[in-house]
Amino acid sequence: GGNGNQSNNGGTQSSGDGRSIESRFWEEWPVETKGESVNDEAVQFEYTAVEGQSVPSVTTHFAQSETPWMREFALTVQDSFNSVGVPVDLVNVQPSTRYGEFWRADIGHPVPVVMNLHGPDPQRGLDPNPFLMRAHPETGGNYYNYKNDEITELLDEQAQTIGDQEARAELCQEIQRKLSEDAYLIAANFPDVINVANTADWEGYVPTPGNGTTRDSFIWTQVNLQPQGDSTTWVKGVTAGMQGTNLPWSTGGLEEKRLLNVYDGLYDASPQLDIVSGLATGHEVVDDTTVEMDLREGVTWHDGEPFTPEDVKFSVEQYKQHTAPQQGPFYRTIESVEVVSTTGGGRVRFNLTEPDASFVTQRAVRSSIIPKHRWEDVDNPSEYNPDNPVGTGPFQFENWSQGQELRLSKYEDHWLWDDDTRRELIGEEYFVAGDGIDEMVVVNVGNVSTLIGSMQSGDIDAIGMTVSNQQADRASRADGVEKQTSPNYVPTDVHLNHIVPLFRDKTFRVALSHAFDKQSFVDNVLTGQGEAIDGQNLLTPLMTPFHGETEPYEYNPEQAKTMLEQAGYTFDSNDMLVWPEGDAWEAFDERVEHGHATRSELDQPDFS
Amino acid sequence: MSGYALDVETAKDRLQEELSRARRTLSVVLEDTSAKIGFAIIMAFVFVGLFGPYLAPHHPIEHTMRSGGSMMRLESPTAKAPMGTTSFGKDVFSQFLAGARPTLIVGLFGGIGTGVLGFLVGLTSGYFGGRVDEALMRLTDLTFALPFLPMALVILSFVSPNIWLITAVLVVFLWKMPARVIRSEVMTVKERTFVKSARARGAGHLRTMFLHVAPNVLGIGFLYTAYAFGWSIVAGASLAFLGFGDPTMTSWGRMLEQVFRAGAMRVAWWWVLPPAIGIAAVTTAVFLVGRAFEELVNPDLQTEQE
Amino acid sequence: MTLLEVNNLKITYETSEKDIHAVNDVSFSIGEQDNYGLVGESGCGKSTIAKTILGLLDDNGKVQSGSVQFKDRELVDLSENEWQDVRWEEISYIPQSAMDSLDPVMTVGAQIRQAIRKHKDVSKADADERVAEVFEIVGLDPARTSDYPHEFSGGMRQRVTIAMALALDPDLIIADEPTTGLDVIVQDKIIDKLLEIQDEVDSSMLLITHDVGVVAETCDEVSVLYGGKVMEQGATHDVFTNPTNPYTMGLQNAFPEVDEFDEQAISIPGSLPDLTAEPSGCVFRNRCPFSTTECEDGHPPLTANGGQLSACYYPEDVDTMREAATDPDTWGIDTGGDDETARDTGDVILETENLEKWFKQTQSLVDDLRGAEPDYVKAVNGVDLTVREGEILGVAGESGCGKSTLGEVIAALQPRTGGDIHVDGTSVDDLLEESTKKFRSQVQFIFQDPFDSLNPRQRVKDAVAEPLKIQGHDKETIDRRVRQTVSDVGLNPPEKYLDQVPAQLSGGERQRVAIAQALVLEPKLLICDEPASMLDVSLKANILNILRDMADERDIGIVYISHDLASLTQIANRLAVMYLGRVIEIGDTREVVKNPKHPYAASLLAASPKTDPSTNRQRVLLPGEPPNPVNLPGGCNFAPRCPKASAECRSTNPERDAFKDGDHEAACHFPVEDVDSELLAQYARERAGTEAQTADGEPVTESVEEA
Amino acid sequence: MSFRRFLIKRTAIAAILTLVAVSIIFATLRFLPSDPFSGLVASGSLTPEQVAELRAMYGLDEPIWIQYLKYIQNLFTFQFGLSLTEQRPVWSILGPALRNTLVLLLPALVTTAVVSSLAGMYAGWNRGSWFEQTGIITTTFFRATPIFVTGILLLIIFSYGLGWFPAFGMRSPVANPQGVTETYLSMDFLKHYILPFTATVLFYSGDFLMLARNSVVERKGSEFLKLHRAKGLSEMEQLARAGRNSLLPLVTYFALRTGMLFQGVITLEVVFAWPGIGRALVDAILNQDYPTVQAAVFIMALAVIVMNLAADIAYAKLDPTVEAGDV
Ligand SMILES: Nc1ncnc2c1ncn2[C@@H]1O[C@H](COP(=O)(O)OP(=O)(O)OP(=O)(O)O)[C@@H](O)[C@H]1O
Ligand SMILES: Nc1ncnc2c1ncn2[C@@H]1O[C@H](COP(=O)(O)OP(=O)(O)OP(=O)(O)O)[C@@H](O)[C@H]1O
Ligand SMILES: [Mg+2]
Ligand SMILES: [Mg+2]
Repeated sequence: GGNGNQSNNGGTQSSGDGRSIESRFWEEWPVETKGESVNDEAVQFEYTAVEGQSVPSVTTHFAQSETPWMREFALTVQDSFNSVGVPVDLVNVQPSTRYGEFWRADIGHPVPVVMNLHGPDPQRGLDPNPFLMRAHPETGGNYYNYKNDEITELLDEQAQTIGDQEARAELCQEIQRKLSEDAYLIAANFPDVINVANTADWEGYVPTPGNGTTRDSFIWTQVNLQPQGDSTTWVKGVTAGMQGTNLPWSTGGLEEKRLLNVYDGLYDASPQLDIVSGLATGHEVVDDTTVEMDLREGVTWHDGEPFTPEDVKFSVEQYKQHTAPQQGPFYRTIESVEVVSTTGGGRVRFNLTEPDASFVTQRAVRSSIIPKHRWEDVDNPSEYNPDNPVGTGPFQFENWSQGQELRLSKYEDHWLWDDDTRRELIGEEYFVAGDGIDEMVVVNVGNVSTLIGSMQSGDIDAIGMTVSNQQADRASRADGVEKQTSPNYVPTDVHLNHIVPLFRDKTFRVALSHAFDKQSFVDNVLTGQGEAIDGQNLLTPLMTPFHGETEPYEYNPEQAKTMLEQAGYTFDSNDMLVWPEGDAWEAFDERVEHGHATRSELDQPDFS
Repeated sequence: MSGYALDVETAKDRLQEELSRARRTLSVVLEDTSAKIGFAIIMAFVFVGLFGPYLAPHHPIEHTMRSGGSMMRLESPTAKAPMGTTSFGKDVFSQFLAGARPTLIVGLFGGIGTGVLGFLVGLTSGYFGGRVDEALMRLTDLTFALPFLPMALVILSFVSPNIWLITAVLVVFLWKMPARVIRSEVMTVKERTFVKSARARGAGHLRTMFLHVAPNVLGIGFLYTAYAFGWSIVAGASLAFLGFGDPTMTSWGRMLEQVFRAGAMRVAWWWVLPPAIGIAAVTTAVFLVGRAFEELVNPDLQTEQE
Repeated sequence: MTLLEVNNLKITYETSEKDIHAVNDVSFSIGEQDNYGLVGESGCGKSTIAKTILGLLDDNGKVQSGSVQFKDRELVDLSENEWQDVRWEEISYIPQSAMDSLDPVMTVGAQIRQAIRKHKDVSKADADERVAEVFEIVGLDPARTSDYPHEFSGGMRQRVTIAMALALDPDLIIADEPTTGLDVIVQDKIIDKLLEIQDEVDSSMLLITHDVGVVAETCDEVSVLYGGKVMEQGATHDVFTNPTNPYTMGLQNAFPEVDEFDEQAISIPGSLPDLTAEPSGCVFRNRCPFSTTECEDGHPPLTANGGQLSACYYPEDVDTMREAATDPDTWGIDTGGDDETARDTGDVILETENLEKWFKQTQSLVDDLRGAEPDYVKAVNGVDLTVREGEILGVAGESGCGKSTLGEVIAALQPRTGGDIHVDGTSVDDLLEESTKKFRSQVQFIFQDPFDSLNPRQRVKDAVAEPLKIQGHDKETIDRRVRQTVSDVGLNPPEKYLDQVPAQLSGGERQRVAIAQALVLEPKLLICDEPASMLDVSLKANILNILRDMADERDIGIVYISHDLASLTQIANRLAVMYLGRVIEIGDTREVVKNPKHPYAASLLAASPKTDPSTNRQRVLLPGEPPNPVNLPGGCNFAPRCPKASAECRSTNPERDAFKDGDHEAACHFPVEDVDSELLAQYARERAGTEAQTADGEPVTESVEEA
Repeated sequence: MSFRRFLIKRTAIAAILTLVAVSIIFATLRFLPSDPFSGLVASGSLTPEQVAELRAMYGLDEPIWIQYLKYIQNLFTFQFGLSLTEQRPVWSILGPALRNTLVLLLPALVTTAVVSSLAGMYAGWNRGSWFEQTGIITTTFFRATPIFVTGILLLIIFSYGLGWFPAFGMRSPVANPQGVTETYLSMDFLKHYILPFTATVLFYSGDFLMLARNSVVERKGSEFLKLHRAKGLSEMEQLARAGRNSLLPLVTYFALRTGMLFQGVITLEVVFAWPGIGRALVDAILNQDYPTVQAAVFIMALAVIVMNLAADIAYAKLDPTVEAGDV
């Protein structure tokens, strides 16, 4: 093991007639980021640039089952590569195995290009880190092997800029500009979140970005809904059921989302993607590695016991001790927790292992606090499935049958049932006053087709997942059913693996950016339900103040080809791209070696 | 073992004889009306399997049908798209034509592979008996015990599926069927006097096995190859339906998966029916012809013809 | 008074090609309490007639004309429902193969009870009582009514079917070849039973058989059928003492008797008539040595001749024909002119020494682990034999005594358990070690079933050439020798046969091809396992003659295995009789047959039926069945069934040469002097004594001891 | 005695087979490139160290052979371990799924075995009849067509087209039955039950029909039936006897089919969203939940092996002519 990145000078080897460059790690790479064998030998695929030869096809992974239009997206990617003369080998993979592959491979993506979707975790809409930090070489999520020292530095800096949100935002905006300018990946679009729900019987749907009105990631809709019809039970249909009732130690995603109706976190994200108070009502950054929080007063667990700071301390300690997968992001930078005071709601102090700017915005939002009095006797919390999970949340657990349904009922004592509090947290725009729903049922309905059927027949009140525009239109033909569209904060992106010589050439990346028709994809495939991204930026404009304006890359394949020719590439009779030769090759070699510089920065001539 | 080698002429003779036998058998089989219809369907299927991709008016996946610049989504059959379009504007007719080929490949090679492997195992096992038989039969028991679909799913989830791999996996799981039947048939044949007689005349095991025993179970072998053709199509389609088909190819099973996934089953009958009926028709056809053939080769069913 | 009257019956079978005229204008009648026989070769329509009387004709069979009157009621037009009443209550049936005529998953008692309760409204208990009754009548143990068919031996199953037939006291019992496929001793017992029953109950019986001997011994009246026609009809005695039809003569002569030594076997040349058209002339004319052009003019009518009716245009020539018919030459058989003295036998070609073949019985796992000695079926148990060049050694014995195993072990088709085999002075092991091929070229085997002994996919020439190909001969030699051999076995001209596939050949022809296959390598030793037993009488003789010729001309040593004693005595120089894996008597054929010394051999020989109805043979009512080969009693194997057995017999096993007279040896402490008094009379007495209670199967040693 | 010997031998073989089968399952699963935790690193929410801790918690860090031994050892006590994705004993996931599958398939199999066998016997008895021809062609169609295609066709006609039956699941979304009786004995359940039940019945009908028909045809020309007929038995009585004689292969086949039950209709469960073991297995495979996959496959293999054994025993017991040792 160990780091094996003794990058040999130049990276150009003479092989046979032409010189060639193979895929490899170009710099020292921090070992602990990936696995132990992150070195050039571990690179599992071959992608070699050979002087004067045709550019070979790039293997491109996509997972069709992620979303219905994924294959269409893959075809668009293929088109854009083809339009600059690069053949593409599209491979459809199983989404479940791919992550394991990335991680186990120790080399990030095991192929040159991978297409990706992201889940709508709330903190992805609150904090820039989940997306930006992926460009940092010490992040596990950096499977595109991007390493740009300038960026790394800025990233480190913003991460430690605690307390001064503006300063941090500015840093982040600069990072976005630089990344986009470097064309480090292709950020294609933010597809809208489309939901359907019954609006005749229910009023008060909250269109949260990324989550829409009915998905599981936020609780605003269900605490704001007011029955207009006979029933006070709101039924939401989904296609996948929860697997267990143990929130912190579950490994799927659904348990956490659905059970967050039962548990509260320290903070939450508002429909406007601001952080709002949850169990914590306020915080104070004592120093770089110390944060103190004031806890809400008068909160009780569903079994009637009072909520105390000890519960917070206990939760974090349990999570750390027993490695709770779902709470990993929360406790990751916490060194220890102290109870500072027990008066009022109480106050706790978090001692952090390192300065962490995202601690409140990212980590605390995804937290959930479990009752000490119920869990302290559990020997092995990772193998525990409470029959009756007790939290402090707005809903209390009623019943769950695996693969079938989850039934929750209103917990009257929760602060969100108070109209004023709710109005404050949700905002005037969406707030509807009233007693709210009595019961919420999440039923598992197998597949989309049947979901739509049950929606039309009135068996369910809402579909708890994104549907396609057409499906929404179809479903909303029924009386009282409406299509609801919300903006999104998770992008559709295309990862370019930076160990590939072709992608090490910034000129190529820029050219490719010009060859990708983002708008047409949104118009045609997404029927306009989405937003094409200006520049190569993963952060949505919704994410104020962190979002930074980035220069759009104009769609112009001809210009892209010209750029490539200027950089020394040529096109053969079939319009396929050919690696540079002679002097142009040396220039290419230099660009690859540098990785993030333009031709003009390197003083390279026009080879066309 | 000299005398085992067959000279070219005899081989040719034999081949010719077998061919004319096959032709005669076929004509007898085709006296059955349902077999005749089945045979016609199979021929049509083979034709589409061979030429379908060339006949398809559009690329089944990459071409997007548009009318007046906008994508033709989930449109019912029109002159432009005689079988309608998919939810992303692909031509169902082209997919249907192109989708026959993977189905044919899986069926054909799965069938032949299964038939040949099963035949050889059954022959060896039945002929030698004793320990060889015991070992081989335990092996078939084992493949019976290992559930086909789950195991195939597991395997295909770590090796990315391609059509040949799928075919191979099918063969690995299906050979047991013909093997068992052939074995029991061989056990009867090998007790027949002419086999003993061949041994008495000095024929070695290989000669006896392949010259005397094998030809007399060939009929059953073919029958099971035919059935395996059907099973392979079914199994291949099931895998594709569960999302483990060859992702680079449009097959009928995969078409069904996509309608199902797209949640369009309720509306897009034009998208569901062609692959569904295609699969049903071909497999049924294979089995109908197989049944008629079975009436001929299964000695137990001949009571009244005597 | 007539019970059944069949008039001008014509029956055809529809087939995909031409219709088969199976029965053409047959008439006969059966009186009350009569035993009526229908005899004739295979395919002559016997079963068809029987089935018609029961209304069980196959779906493609059709009664074209004629009538079947049963008790003055016309049966031909009955509906299926009406038939159900006639069947069994009035006419019952003993099927040909008791082996598979019983429902395998129903107890025998239940099957009989079912027949009773179907027709009579009686309680289950009453029915069971009747079942027990008929069981006793046929000599089965009533306690075994709740056993399944497979728990009975062939002979016992046949008795079950007889018991079933008796269950409702029918007026007529139709027995279709009730004894075919049974060992002679068992056959004798069954026939005895049938006759006894006939005496006791007042049913009539229609007995169908191809065995002239069986009819001759059992029936009062008989019809001889050929090609769906009655050839001769009349009192059995008349028909078989003075046959007036050439076919009857041929048929009778083709059935040799055990003590007709070395007579050239007679067979009727040619093959069965084509039944696809109604006969235009005498159906027998093609095979009849006396036929003239007149015989073409329609089938001759049945006319009275002597006491019987005969269908022949030449009733006046009966005497000359009868004379000529005993001479094989008449039937176109080349007698060659050699007589017994001309046959000199040469050097010893085969010698076995204490040959053993034991089959291990599966035993319990626990016993396996304990290392307990497993049980063995001693199929061949210490056999010493010698065969010389040009000599035919006959091996006789009842089913299961180890004949086939002996043959296969000698031919190295099965490994032996012990003992030695020398072929031409060399040990088989040495020969095999040297080369299997060479061994095969010296020792060849002919199997029982001619219909199955050829690969259906091989043409005659390929089949015969195969052994030569295996030996690696060149093409030309192969061609020449194949032709020669095919012609040698009487398939002339060879061209006619070379390209045929087995399906196109008759049974006799197939067996000849099989013989050619064996002979083409010019072996020194030939082992024949019942090569003719499945062939019709008229074909059997051909095969025997070919083998005899081969032995004489090519100096081949032959081991001829058969349970048909008559054919053995015709062909074999020496005869060995086996019982339970041992040779219990061996010697010159004539000696053994005339003067059997071992009680078992003597019983076996005495059990063959006689074709001459005037001889009054005493039946062999040998008690019991052969004991279970797994647990052989100590001492002489035959002792438990032997009326002469003493304590010594039961304790010490007699040596093969306990009796020795020159070549003639018998393994018996008390050699038989007079068969009738010492054995047959004893059997009968003992049977009479134990009849009432004794069931089948249980050896009745106690009573034997007293006697 | 010999029957006991036979039983011991068969059982021993079955046990060894099971062991080999589970070993193969174990080995195959270890080829999977990842486990559910890898995804957590990949998505950026956990550090590799945290994942390593998690893996250790589930014993995935131990040497393969130790994992193997533990796995085998646990199987002996029917402990399938803990699901990697669901934090509960695997059995509590598979148990209910298994019950749902059985509730669907067992009645369907029994129904089709009885009805189709009888129809098949009748068809065989009347060989060449209109009944036989149509019977064979229709059942061949349903036998040949993949069951999920049949399911889809049924859905299109009866659910989407005529709207008679619901298209998914085991009960209505809001139905909230308590207890076994309420779950399985309600109109609501029945409505959901009919289509998948019908698809299963149709699917299996072909095998039983052909088997029964062929056995009867085989028996029809037999001597013993001729004798039954000669005894004066009516057509139906004769057919009954022929049927009784054909029972053996049918019963054997029924046992074998029952053994294969769980693996046969995964696609059907997917189409109808039936919460059975097949679907549970597909989900577990997609989630790389080793213990659940192992257990589900083990149950399937065990079912086959046990039912094979049962078939052998039934064979030996039912057929009076078969000596147990011969089987
Ligand atoms: N179902 C049938 N269809 C066509 N031909 C038949 C059928 N049954 C019998 N035959 C033919 O009718 C003729 C007479 O047959 P039958 O069974 O009566 O002869 P058999 O004298 O009883 O012969 P065996 O001694 O062999 O029993 C034979 O040529 C036979 O091939
Ligand atoms: N392969 C075998 N395994 C076990 N026992 C056998 C085997 N072959 C023959 N036997 C037994 O050996 C004994 C002799 O059989 P064999 O076939 O030699 O008798 P056979 O005299 O030829 O009888 P048949 O006249 O009926 O042909 C019988 O009890 C038989 O059951
Ligand atoms: Mg007959
Ligand atoms: Mg024999």
